[in-house]
Amino acid sequence: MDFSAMNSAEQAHMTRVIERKQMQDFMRMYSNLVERCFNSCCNDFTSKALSSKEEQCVLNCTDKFLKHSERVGARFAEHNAEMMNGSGSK
Amino acid sequence: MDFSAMNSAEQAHMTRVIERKQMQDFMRMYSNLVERCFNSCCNDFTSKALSSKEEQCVLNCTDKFLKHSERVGARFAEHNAEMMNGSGSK
Amino acid sequence: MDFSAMNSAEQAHMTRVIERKQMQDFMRMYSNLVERCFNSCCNDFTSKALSSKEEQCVLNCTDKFLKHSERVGARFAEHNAEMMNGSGSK
Amino acid sequence: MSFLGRGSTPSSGGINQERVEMATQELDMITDIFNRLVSSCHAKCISTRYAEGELNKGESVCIDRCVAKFFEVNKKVGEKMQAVGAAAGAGPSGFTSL
Amino acid sequence: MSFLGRGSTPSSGGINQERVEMATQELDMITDIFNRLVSSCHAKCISTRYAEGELNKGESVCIDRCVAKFFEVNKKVGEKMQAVGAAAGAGPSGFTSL
Amino acid sequence: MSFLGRGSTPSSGGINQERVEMATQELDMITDIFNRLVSSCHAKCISTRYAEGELNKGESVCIDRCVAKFFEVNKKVGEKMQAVGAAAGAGPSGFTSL
Repeated sequence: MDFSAMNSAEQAHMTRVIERKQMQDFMRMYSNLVERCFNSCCNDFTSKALSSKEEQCVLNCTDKFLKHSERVGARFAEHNAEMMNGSGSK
Repeated sequence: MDFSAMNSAEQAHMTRVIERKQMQDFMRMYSNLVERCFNSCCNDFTSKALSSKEEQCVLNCTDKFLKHSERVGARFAEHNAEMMNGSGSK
Repeated sequence: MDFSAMNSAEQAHMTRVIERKQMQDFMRMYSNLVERCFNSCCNDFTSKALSSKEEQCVLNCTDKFLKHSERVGARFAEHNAEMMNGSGSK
Repeated sequence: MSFLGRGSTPSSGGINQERVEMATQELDMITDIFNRLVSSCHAKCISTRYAEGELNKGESVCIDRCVAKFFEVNKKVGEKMQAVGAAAGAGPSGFTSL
Repeated sequence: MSFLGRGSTPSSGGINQERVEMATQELDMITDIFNRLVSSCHAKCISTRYAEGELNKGESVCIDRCVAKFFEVNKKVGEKMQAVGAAAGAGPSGFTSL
Repeated sequence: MSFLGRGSTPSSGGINQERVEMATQELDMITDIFNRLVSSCHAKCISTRYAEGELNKGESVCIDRCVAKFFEVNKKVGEKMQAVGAAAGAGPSGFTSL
């Protein structure tokens, strides 16, 4: 996004909006991750304790999701940059 | 909805709220549509280019979803009008 | 949550935020419940009227979901209280 | 004292905050229900093969019935919730007290 | 009269409300699309057995292609919506008039 | 200069905007987690045949264990994310700079 058309008061306001949004995004990703890994890894409710197998699954799930997000984010940034440069055509 | 009980300052404010909301609804529908048609139509990731079959599927999916939304919207408006008139009973 | 560090103006503001949020939560739960019970109970669209079997299913679904939510809420509160007391470790 | 526009006293520029807020929440509620309705009836009625872009006859009829049934369910759930007085204690905000 | 900061007159402290709001909405839009992209490509590319925490070669390649295809779909849907002028009448807010 | 209530200077009517905002975000976070917990444990524990409106014994026990396990997962994910310092670069807002 390009905020260069904004005056400094507007840019200061947007900085604040973006900071708040980043916090919200982070929290949303966190709870989404808990839900996602819980749903994928926990299917046995004969006990309330996490088995070591379930725990390993949760750790791998978290790890993999973060790496996935990062990779998607990197590709997303490249595509966005391309589109900004007007070479967005196939 | 009925805003006739409001004074003109309140009505002006609601108009603004509604305009913003329509914009948000539209954007949300747009990204929902991209997600929906992508998920339904794209299952082959041996290539990064959209095949002609996938492209046709996406176009039909978009077309159909918009027609679906419009039809649901029309029925929704009718039911709402009925309920407002107090003839909401079966 | 603990708002004891706040001054009275801040607490008054938070009370208002919480009231609004409770209203939103309630509305969200309501529409979520309609969607959930509709999706689980209604699969026959040869008629537009709710069959008595479907109606019973919707009533049971609503009942059960509310009881489920309450039970989850009770356990959630217990776990939160435990965590606040610092005995959150296994 | 209506510090933050609570109560029914109008505050900034003749706007009754509470009334405006109620209307905004009602609007949010209607939008939410509508979006769920669109999504549910799409799942129930629309084939995802997408061989063509038009709604066929069967899909169109299904949509009309689906919307009608969804409203019936909406009514039943509303009645049931009023009967059990469900507003209280179902969310986590209930745990929060000042 | 620009009572609530409408139009392009700057209001509080030199901030043009409308410009700031547009930028905020654009930001929301990008975030929404990104979250759906992450979720869709996870469903398409990542095995949920979670035997290890690394992305393997196949998953990595799949992600790259998935993102590229998602952008293509994004473009096609955008063109189609412009062609049919889809902004109007698809949401429930359209039923609301003052 | 604390133009928009940033920093820790109290602004309107003795309210510290930042403190109030943090509390509001924490409330949103708890609500979000709770809603996902309700939905996940419903999927894991509740039969969708809906032959009766009561929770049976098996469902009740399952709910209790499900909530406990969900909290355990919450803790593991939190620890893992702290370990990898995951806040940075995972969202699209990170691409936005002024």
